[in-house]
Amino acid sequence: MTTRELTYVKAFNEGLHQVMAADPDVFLIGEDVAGYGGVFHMFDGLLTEFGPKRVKDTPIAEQAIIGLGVGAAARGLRPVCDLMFMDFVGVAMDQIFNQAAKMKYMFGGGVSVPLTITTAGGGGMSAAAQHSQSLEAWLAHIPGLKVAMPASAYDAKGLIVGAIRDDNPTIVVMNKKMLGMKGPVPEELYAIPMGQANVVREGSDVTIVAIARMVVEATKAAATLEAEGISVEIIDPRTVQPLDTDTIVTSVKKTNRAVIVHEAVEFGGIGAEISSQIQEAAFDYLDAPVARVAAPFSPSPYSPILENAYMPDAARIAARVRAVVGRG
Amino acid sequence: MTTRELTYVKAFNEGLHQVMAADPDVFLIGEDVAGYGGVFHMFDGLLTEFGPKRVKDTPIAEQAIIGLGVGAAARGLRPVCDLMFMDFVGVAMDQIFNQAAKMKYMFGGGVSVPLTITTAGGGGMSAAAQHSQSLEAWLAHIPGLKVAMPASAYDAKGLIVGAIRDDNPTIVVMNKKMLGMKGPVPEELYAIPMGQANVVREGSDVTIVAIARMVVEATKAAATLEAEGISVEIIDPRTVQPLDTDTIVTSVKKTNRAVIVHEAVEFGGIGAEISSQIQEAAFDYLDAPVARVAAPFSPSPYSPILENAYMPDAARIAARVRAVVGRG
Amino acid sequence: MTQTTALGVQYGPREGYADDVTRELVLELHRGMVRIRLFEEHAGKLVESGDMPGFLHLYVGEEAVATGVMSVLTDADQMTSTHRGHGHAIAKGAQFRPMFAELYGKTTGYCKGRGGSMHIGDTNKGMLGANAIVGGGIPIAVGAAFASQYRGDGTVAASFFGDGATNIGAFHEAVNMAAVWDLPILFICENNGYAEFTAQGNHMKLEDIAERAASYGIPGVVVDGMDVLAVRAVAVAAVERAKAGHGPTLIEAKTYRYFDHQGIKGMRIPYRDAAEVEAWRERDAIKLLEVIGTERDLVSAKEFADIWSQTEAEILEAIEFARNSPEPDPADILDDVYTV
Amino acid sequence: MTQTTALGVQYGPREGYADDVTRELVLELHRGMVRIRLFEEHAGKLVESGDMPGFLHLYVGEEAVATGVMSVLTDADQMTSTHRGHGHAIAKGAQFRPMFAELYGKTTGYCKGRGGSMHIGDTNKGMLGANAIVGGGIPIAVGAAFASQYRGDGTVAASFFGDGATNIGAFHEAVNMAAVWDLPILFICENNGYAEFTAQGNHMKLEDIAERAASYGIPGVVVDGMDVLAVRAVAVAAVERAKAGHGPTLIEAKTYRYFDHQGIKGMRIPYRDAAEVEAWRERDAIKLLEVIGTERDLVSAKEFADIWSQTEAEILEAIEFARNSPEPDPADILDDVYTV
Ligand SMILES: Cc1ncc(C[n+]2csc(CCOP(=O)(O)OP(=O)(O)O)c2C)c(N)n1
Ligand SMILES: Cc1ncc(C[n+]2csc(CCOP(=O)(O)OP(=O)(O)O)c2C)c(N)n1
Ligand SMILES: [Mg+2]
Ligand SMILES: [Mg+2]
Repeated sequence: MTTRELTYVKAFNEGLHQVMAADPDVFLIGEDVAGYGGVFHMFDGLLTEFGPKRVKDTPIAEQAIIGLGVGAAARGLRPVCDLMFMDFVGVAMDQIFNQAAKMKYMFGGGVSVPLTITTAGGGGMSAAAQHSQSLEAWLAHIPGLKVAMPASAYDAKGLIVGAIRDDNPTIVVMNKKMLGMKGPVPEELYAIPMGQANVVREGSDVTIVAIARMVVEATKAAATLEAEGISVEIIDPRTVQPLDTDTIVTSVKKTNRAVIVHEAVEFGGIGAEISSQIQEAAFDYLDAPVARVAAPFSPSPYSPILENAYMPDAARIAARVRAVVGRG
Repeated sequence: MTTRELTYVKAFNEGLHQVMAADPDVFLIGEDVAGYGGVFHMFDGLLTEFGPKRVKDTPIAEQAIIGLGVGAAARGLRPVCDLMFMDFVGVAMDQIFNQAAKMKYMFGGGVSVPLTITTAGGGGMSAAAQHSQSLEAWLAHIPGLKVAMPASAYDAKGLIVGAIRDDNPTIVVMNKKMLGMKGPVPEELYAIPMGQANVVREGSDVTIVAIARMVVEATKAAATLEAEGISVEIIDPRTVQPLDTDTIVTSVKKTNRAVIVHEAVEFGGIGAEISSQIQEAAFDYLDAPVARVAAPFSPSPYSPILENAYMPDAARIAARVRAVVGRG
Repeated sequence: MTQTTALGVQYGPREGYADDVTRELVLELHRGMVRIRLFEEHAGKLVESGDMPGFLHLYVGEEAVATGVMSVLTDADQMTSTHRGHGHAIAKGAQFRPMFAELYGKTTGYCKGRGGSMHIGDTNKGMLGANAIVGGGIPIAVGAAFASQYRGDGTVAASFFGDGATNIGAFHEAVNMAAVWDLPILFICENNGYAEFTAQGNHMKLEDIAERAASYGIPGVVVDGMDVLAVRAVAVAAVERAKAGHGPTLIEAKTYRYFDHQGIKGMRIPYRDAAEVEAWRERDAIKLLEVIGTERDLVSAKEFADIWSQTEAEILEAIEFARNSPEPDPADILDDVYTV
Repeated sequence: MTQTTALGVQYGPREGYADDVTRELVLELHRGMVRIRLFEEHAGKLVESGDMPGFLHLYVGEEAVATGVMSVLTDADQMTSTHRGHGHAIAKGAQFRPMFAELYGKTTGYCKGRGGSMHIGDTNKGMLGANAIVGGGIPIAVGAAFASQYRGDGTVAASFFGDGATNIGAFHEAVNMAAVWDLPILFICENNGYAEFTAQGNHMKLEDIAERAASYGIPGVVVDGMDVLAVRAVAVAAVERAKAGHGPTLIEAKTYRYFDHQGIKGMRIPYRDAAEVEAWRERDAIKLLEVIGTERDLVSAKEFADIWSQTEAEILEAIEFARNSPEPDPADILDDVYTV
């Protein structure tokens, strides 16, 4: 495999190009995904390469966008339906959770819905309360759906391909602030299957389970902590549904301490589920309570100063890890 | 106070009658809430008593129903907007989480949104995957919103009154299977404020935190367990947002064991948040991992046999408590 | 002999009307409608007697709509339905045994007991299912039509929904998208005058919902939903248009449900006049077709009667089958959530 | 002298046109439009230079719509806006200082720095805010109109949205509900021909969005959105109708945004012709009003020029105010989430 550095968004884009080239049943619809290539460049070049039959701009109609994907998927195509901002799940939620996710089950298994939804989540751009959210906890609570959250260029490519090839409805949440981040990406087509966590970094004193861009912040924190003599293991679940509990629990049984980090508000976030599963499965191994680092219980603020205080970062993560380790 | 036995739905209905009589700014809209009194009798008699200006049937248009409530509430009225089945939150989600819940914050506090949303959740009626859900975990994850889940006739009245009088957007989730259950209800108007848990039953060996109808099942389980010598304390949070963590943690610090029970699927349910908070706040007091009893990770089945196996009940709760206590 | 009903609608064979109707067509449409009528009446009674679980939204009175439209579709054409879905399923080719078995929640049911009345469907017959969310099926049908266009396989899609459903956002979004892309789809509004217990006049300001088609730049057609031949005729034209690549048609069929919104007589508040119900029953679609068939000497009264009795017998047999079918095993509760 | 533009639209004073226009009105409308124009141009530059954070959707080119409609509303009348909300806010009476302060994210801003461009609003002036969800504000405005009717206080509501927004479900549901209840509301579609980068012809099959009014049984009106007097005239009629209890009006104002969807020149792919932009700029609403004002001898060129320069000065002062205002304190981060 030839590997070179690509940005997160380019890697995603390349995965989409390759999987569309390989499978004529894959098509893409969404607002401004064709002529404009998506407001985040996620879909650059696809219209040119695959033409207007397979790459289509839609009206602003998210219920119809997702619903169209459900119907086309039930007929055996592999639609990719873009939702632009994750904050827009609210206008399409019924089609996501009552239709896409439940169709197979309600029909007693008689149909599969190999639909992929793409979207962009996360904060850090002063985009305020309706354009900065991380709502993965909602999606992970929906039986029938899978939820991928790439945290590197490598994963952005592998997870979009894995999602499209998965026979279930899957949502891939790209992180807006990571779009330009570079990382090594093989040229060839490859898929990362849903449900396989990534051990980003090995360590022995504490396990950090970090979601999406928080993997980057956790990695920074780990470097600082290493200098202080604290050895951090970082697990990126990659998909929050299914969740690779085994990998997480194995790690915590080794380190005896866990800190979970995500951008979403803490209350009811995916960290709560991960924390619960850790203490259910590794109670006797824990030297300290499982800790969470996440946003406070408020909408996302516009002011950069407030937003900086709102979003978890390396410093907050490191501080929490110190507290957890100090306790052990 | 004169107290008599009323059904859960009658108690709710009486609360609505009284609060509407007391406050001319309260009005009610929803599908078939006027002429028909709501498909669950929740709104019986309101049209007759308050007339068509204050009690209105709407088109099938949940986004408009909630949105109308947001706008009217921002102008100082106290709308009650009915969503019929909790499963329909998906079609109105944007108005709930991006508009109602965030408006005050986004405008820097300049406006209050004293909107009340009523709905009916829960299973047990063979109503299948799109009419049986418990989605409180989604709602509790929304900063700006409050979420009440009455588990008795007394609370049904007190919480609808408390919700309407609360100056924030609040959703009151009635449980469909409890509609006909009776309990003592004072004749007078009273309000239960959001965020005050109810210690349903005191005990010393284990704390069960039960949501909505699971309070009834937990109470049955507690009776069985008492005969076996296990003393159960039951906490009903009443509102899952805000969550009365203090009352829960105080109880667990006393009993040293906790089991959380809800109807929703376990993964990402509100039980995860409660479990996390307990172990964060009472780690050193726990003699066993905090346990959860909830639905498996699938949509709600239609077949009564499958649905019985799907929903937590007294027997499953008792079995889990025995396991937790046996461990301590 | 032509009669005029209380509602002022011509009833009976009309001059120059459906001149090309054949004996075979009359028999097929009649059997189709009778199958729905009797299925629904039995199902309704079984739920009301407590023999069967669930909620049932019965289609009795509206049989001509599903039957007329579906008579021009093939198994490869896809269809989405509503909470009131049994009639659509039967018209699309669903069989009595797995239908009843599903309502009984048995493993032999179309959804293995997982779906029930509100999710019933036979994917092999091109049914993307009943749907318990008002408007929920409409975008899905658009997706099926998209697949037809994408594959160029000459199939079409049809989506059924009520008058009430045309007020919900999903309807608007889906019809507009199908129109923009000229998708091969029929949008069939079954206007029975009520959304649950709310009369049309209280949920919209229009008389003819077909007028909404103008918002999407597509044709809208009003048809007498009690006249299966008329319904069939508009469906034929709409399918032709769809196959020719000219896009969707919005068909409004004026019809009526004889029973309550849910069940046969769950009506606890009189939200419509008995006289109104009677007037519609007088225009019964099955009776009308029998008049046409006999007056034109295409089908004898005896033959019609035989269809009723044969269908009745089939149904009783299917109910027995369903009753005797095995219950699902709770051990399999997590099956069918994901494709693995 | 009457000219005809490249688009074939009469430009300049017309026979029998707006005969009753007064000097005061021209001055008011002119100042209103200039306030928006200059605010937007400055704000756009401040963001593009990196001095100010956030995304800005600028209203330049569309000033006549907000200004014309708002000129007939009072502070008690409520309004909802869109992602492109500065113009609506200013037209409704918002002041430059707290506007700029909000864009700078300062405590002196309308939202104390919590909302920013996409949520800006002054609740004291009857603004229920900008809204970053397409269509999100429309049902909310219906709620405000409901409150007007409920209280019988003689106020009305207005909701602004784009051509693209009329394809989303919330639009459909909200307009239908307002129609059914005869609520006192103006629905104003600012048809600038594009939803982001998608031309109208690719997102709907209609030319005139006002036709969608027929789906709800309400009047639909097309108006030249570059002519503030014409906009004002249709708004006057719609407000009269609303106050008389006759319900909503759908107004489609044909207009154009001079800048990119977001920012001034973020356009990375040419989705529209330079000639198209030029043709619309030739019909500029502010220039048109200046022609009318001077040719009728109502306002002198000097007076118009003074409005520009006074406004410019006000804006520079407001920017300074905003820059020097205090940043929010992260310690207060949980404030304003709940009313306690
Ligand atoms: C989104 C949503 N809202 C409300 C309901 C409850 N509901 C079920 S059927 C119905 C009425 C539907 O009316 P119509 O579309 O005219 O169909 P009909 O029942 O008359 O066949 C309603 C309101 C629902 N199932 N889904
Ligand atoms: C529900 C939703 N979908 C998509 C978007 C992204 N978006 C923001 S503005 C816009 C285009 C809006 O077009 P139009 O309504 O014509 O308004 P204009 O920008 O032309 O003023 C889109 C798609 C959004 N904010 N909300
Ligand atoms: Mg109906
Ligand atoms: Mg536009």
